Amino acid sequence: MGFSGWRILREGLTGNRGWRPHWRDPAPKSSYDTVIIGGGGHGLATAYYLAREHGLTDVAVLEKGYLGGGNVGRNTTIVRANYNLPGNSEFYSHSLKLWEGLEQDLNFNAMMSQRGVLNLFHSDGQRDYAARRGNSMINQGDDAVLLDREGVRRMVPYLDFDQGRFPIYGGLFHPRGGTARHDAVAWGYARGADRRGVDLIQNCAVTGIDIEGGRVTGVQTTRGAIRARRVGIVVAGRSSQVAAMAGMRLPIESHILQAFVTEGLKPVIDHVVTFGMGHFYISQSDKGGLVFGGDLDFHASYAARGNLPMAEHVMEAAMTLMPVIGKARVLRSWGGIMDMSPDGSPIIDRTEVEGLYLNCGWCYGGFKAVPGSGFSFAHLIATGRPHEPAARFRLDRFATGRGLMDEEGTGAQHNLH
Amino acid sequence: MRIEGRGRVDRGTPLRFRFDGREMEGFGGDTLASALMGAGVGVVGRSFKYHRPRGVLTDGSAEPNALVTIGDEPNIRATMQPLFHGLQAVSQNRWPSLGFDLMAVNDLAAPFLGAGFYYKTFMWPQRFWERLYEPMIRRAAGLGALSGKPPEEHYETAFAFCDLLVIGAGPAGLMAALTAAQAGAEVILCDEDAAPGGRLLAEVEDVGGVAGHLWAAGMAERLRGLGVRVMPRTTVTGAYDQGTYGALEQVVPAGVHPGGAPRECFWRIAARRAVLCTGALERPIAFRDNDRPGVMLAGALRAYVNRWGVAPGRRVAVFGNNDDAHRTARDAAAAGLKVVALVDSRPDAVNLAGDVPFMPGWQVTQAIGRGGLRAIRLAGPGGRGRMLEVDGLGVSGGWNPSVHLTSHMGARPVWDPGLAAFVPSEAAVPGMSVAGSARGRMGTAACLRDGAERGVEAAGELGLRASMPDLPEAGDDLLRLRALWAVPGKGRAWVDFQNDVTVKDVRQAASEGYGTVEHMKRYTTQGMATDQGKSSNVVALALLAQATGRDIPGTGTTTFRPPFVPVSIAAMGAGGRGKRFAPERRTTTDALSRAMGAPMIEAGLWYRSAYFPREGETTWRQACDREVRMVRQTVGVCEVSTLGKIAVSGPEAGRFLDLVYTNTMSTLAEGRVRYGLMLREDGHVMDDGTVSRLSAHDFLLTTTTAAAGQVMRHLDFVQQAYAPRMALRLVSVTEHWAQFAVAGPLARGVVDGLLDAPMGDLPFMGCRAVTVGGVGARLFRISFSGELGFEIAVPARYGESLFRALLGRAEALGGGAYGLEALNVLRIEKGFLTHAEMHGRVTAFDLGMHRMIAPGKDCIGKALASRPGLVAEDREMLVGLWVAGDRAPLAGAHLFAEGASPVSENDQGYVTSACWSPTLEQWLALGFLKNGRARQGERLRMVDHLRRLDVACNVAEAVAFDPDGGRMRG
Amino acid sequence: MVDLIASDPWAGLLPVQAGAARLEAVDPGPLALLAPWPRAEEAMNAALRAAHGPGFPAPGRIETSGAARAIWFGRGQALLAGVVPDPSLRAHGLVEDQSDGWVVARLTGDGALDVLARLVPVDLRRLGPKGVVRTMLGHMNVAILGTSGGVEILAFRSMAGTLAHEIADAMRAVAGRAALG
Amino acid sequence: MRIDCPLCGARDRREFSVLGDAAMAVRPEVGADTQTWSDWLHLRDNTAGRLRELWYHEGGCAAWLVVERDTVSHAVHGVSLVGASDAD
Repeated sequence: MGFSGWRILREGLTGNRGWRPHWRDPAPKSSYDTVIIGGGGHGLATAYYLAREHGLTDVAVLEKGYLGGGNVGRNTTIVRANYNLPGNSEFYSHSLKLWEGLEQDLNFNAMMSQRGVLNLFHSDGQRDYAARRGNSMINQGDDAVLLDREGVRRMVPYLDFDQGRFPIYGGLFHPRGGTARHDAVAWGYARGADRRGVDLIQNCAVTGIDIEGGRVTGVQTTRGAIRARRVGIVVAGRSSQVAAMAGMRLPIESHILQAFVTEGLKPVIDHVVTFGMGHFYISQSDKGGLVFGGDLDFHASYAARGNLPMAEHVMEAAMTLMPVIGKARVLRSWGGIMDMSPDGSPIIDRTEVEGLYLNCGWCYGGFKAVPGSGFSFAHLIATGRPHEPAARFRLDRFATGRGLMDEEGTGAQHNLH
Repeated sequence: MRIEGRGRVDRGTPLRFRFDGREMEGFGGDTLASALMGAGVGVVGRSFKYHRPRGVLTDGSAEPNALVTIGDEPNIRATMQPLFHGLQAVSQNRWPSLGFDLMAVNDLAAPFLGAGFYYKTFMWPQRFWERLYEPMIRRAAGLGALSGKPPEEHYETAFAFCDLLVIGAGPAGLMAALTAAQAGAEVILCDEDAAPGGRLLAEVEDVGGVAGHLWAAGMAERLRGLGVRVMPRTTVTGAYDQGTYGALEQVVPAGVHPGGAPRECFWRIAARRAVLCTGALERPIAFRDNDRPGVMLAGALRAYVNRWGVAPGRRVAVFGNNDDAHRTARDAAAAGLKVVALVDSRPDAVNLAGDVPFMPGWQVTQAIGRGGLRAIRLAGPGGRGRMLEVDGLGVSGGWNPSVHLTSHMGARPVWDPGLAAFVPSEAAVPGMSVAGSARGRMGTAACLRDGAERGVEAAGELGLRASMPDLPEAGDDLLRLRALWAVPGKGRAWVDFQNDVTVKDVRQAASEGYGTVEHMKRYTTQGMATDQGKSSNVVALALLAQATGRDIPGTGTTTFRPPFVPVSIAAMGAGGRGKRFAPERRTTTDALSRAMGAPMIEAGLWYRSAYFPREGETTWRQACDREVRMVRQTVGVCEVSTLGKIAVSGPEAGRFLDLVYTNTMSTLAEGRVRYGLMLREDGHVMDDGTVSRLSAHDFLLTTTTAAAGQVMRHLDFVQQAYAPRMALRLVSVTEHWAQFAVAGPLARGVVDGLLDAPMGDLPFMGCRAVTVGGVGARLFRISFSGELGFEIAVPARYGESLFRALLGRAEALGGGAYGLEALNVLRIEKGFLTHAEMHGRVTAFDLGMHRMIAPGKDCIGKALASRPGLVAEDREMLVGLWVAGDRAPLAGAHLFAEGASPVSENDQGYVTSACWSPTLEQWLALGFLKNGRARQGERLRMVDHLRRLDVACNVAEAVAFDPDGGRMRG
Repeated sequence: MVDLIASDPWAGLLPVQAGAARLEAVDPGPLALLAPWPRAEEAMNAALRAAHGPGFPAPGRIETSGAARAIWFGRGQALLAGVVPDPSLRAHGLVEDQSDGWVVARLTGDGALDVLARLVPVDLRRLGPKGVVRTMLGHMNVAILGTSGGVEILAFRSMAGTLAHEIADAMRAVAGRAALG
Repeated sequence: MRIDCPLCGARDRREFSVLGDAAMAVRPEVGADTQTWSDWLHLRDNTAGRLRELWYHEGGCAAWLVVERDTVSHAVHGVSLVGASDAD
């Protein structure tokens, strides 16, 4: 069933009785060519691109809960390609291009809105690094504009330019960045994959990975054994546990990242704005809620909930940067479980088990990566060769020290990001 | 409409207020909602999507409809807003007026705006989304508007501690608090209302022989006497780990200027135990147009009649599926209202309301009256139908225990089929128990008993001996009910009032495959409005269960996340207002430097002088160039107290330092200073600095300003974890010492003249204890400028005085003060490093310092610094860059081979620091270049797209000036 | 010989009076950090007693003898206040002058605990005159010492301005609440 | 969240910073090969359940602590000082 304004009109005039499920609810078959473990944004996108780009449709996505129930459903919806280092730079650039045609590709309105991402800086040193990053973005073919204080003031006059603790020196603006409706991304990919023949199987937890002679042969699940020639693990938040089923230890720690949304308000914030002196980023959703977040709680956690000190810290950043939102009220907070890698950058790679592929370590940047991650992971699984824009997301970079991607410069080891 | 002789408002205190400009009158004790109802106002707001006119639905914080703007605060619940004289409230989400809202056209288009319609359209043509559709949607969406100004009032956060936190001051909460307090526990009792009593405030019911609300007020007094901290207007918003609770106190209502007091306070309460006594929230029944103004929850209608003496009209009906609805009919009739019908969907129900028309087995099928309820349509047994004229309808679909806080830590409530509601699971929040109707004990007597029992239990867990108190006599009505979620029939029936989610929307979501509760909620937006689904979640879940052919527990549960009620950013973030986000650190010469006209710039938490302008200088460059030349030619003085200073003392201090620095420190001679490099365990550079050996056992480390905190944490870790047996201890002495660099060819004279005894032949990289004016001081011969340099440290109280003395002497010799800008130029000329270069991703190898990793010993980071990727030839290495011509190089520019196009594949490196060198009369830069050490002399292209720079530069040694270091050694 | 003049870290910021609370500067005299080396704790304790009177304090405690106060200051650390540390102590651990590193303010009056409840995440109601806590005030590391009639707050000298400002702010808010009645 | 510091008593989360898995408290033998070091620094069991972690009472007594904490429930099961037998 194709979606369009006409379709809505027709259904509206006939009592909305013609709508059909956006995806089937199939029982798992006993065997697939390829099994993707994880029905989140990345897993669904992987399945979609396996079918669309590589013609692989004998594919099942196994989801232990409901589709899109992980981090794709609990984030701050920011999309951007404003990285500095080789590896991240080309990958996110590719991902952003996929975002730009996503709705038409999926026939599903994910409300991608390129309202621009503004990163503020508050010292000469921060400006120099912002410039370096902006130049990397342009080198990569993406867009960036360096604004001085007055330029920032013209764009976002509601910031506190005078009383805040850290003065605003300027900002790096990324016009093509923006936001998207997070759930819709998962649903759009799910519907697209389903329409191409992929089986999306919910309430199906993987309990074991079958390996014979160094080769993956299938998975054990709560809904029975499933044979597969190829298995992709893409389960942010449970990566270590699933990898352990294949005898692997990963360079991953699981951490909690909180986010917040306020009651609906008439438009006040048009861009995505980030604060350079504290982890704080904010945008306003189409429904009017201010959506914002901050840094990790910093302690390892599998509980999708945060604690007050970080929540308060985020609110404090809001109050020093843009006290005009002081009387907005926080309606809901939530937490996502982040796969934190040592250098803050992801992993898309083969494993030592033939036919077993790994996609993890997206830290707190996974949402914007969804299209690119799915595309590159599908390429790796289908062809056995890394997709060029993701070729640096190697698992062995920590052991060799080659190609570490520590964007923040806080250290290529755990708990420093 | 006011009901004479009813309610507990203070009729002796009339209060004038305005709503949308119209002046009205209410009374002391009114809420804005009750005052509006008393003044005959039926329509108080508009719904989110269809802009349907709405009246008050509830009498509490779950209100989805009656949201107004008061002063500069949007989205104030009229049901929670105390009335005061002069209050001005304005309705929201309508244009041009509440009565005539153009956006109500959406309601006519409702067949096309069902669940998830926007996911299926607005995609063509592609560019129209951002240019047309989305801006349109954004303007239409949202509720109230922010004022565009920062809050004028003070907000605060605070901490409180107790043995037992009792959440809710209804019958259960009061008894729990009493029991525990009598046993000697320290108790905090919070309630969102200004008065204690909870549901008793809304009832006509005796407790212990007196009216319930009076009994509650008496209890609160008694509790205060027992030392209980009673916190009215304080809503517990979240349950967090280890007994931490968040709570929002409304100190003064919206619209009242609090003077010096805060408007709100966000409390963090640490409680050893807690009892949740939050009662229950009534839920509606869905039927056609059940959102008409005048249709409200039955318990709310009863509260308006009993507590505030108001009603939506004189002719009312009550529609319920349970016994409690009968009380509303009874009380309404007792108050003199005309009760047209008590409609009970249960055919076998028995009238408990007395002399009112009773219609068992009937259901209300439609509410009629767009701008205010005029009539209801009913369907009865055997297909009979009726229509009744009414101007108020109370609806009760049953009561949901307020389990919200029990799910904040991940636990899910469990389905109680008898109540047709969710009740808390056991031990949902460690240390918290639940009492009263919050766990499904619905009658007043049951609540009193349950509260007391939970109080005894909590006291026991606290190690106190409590005994059951005498329970006051009270009624104990059972809540008998038979579930009814939606009345069958045509038309739209509302589930989520604010977000305009109807029964059809829930069913459509199910038919489109969004059959899990999370999918349904996200697809329809049910439960996402400002009430967070307090009145709609269970109904929606039940409808979803029906639509998907499952039972309710098999369909899912409702979960809630903090906060229980919305919390203003100003309250929770009060600690960050203005400059409070981070402490300010001021050096000893801060005031003096400002007085000298020096602009101050942030360096971490510190403020440092950028430069010291002199007359005639109009740009920072002029001052900076002069200060650089001054240091190179005569002498300059600069405060460097912000660098971290750490004392390490003990017989094994040297051994310890060997572990944390790449180079060997244990061999350092007394009275000597050595440059040191510190790695992180991942083999990258953490920081650099100097190590001075003051005596056999005493070392003094310096760190960069930026990394001082990180290094201290790291050293504490290494000492406590890796060297707990070594005889040494360490402490930061940054704050004790004020330190000044004195640099330039004439530096010796400036310093020597101040010392009580001449320094003699203090060698380069030497240090010693000295006295200045009889004050113990430390003198180091080190240089970050490349000139003959000293740093002299005195106890901080003398810092400003010493600075003045140094300046006096320097100025006499043609020198003076210099700031951070000149300091930066001086060090770039010398190729010395700051965190512009040590940016976290560089190795000692990149800096050309790999030989500083001493081969004969272990150190932090050594093993992993040897990974092949960290010592590869193609790594970006530190180089100097000389730019010809008059274009300034820019830090942040990238490097390319000459003739190569400036794109990622050709990227060869980047610039980290750049300056005009007045010494060399040359633009200089430092940067990192692939295999840079092997590329000396190569000509490169330096490109900064952002600032349109594209210049040629030559690769050089990082040290541009005085490469042999003769000047600083001399 | 140059004559160095001591400057006042509070520079006119104190005293502050608001409602029932008062904040004023305190001159604590000499301050020195003592940190015995591992396995030298007992020797340090004995040397401290011999030289100045007080023993090395247990966690959270203050030992007082004459002008000398030994204030527990963290893991394996004490701050010796009021006397210049005897050189004999140096045989057993680190001894560092901190006289100018910390500023001390005294908060007194009926509202003092209410004021601190706005700023400090620790229950100070039972902090007796021999008690000390290491904690935070706002975002600053502090030590809070119980005294009769109030508390003494130790903070970094460079943060004296922020400390005075934060406490004064909270004092005014507490007084403002009291004024609401 | 509150952590029971052995020296200071129960304190709010905001006074602490955290370094993660307590494996970091014991470095590999000097001379161990790079792979051993890399595994030590990078690979984690990342336990969903009881985990021994390193915490620093940075806003308090400056003690480094080993905290045994459940990463699913956040329950704290024990706290001790790093290097306790020797340092205090």
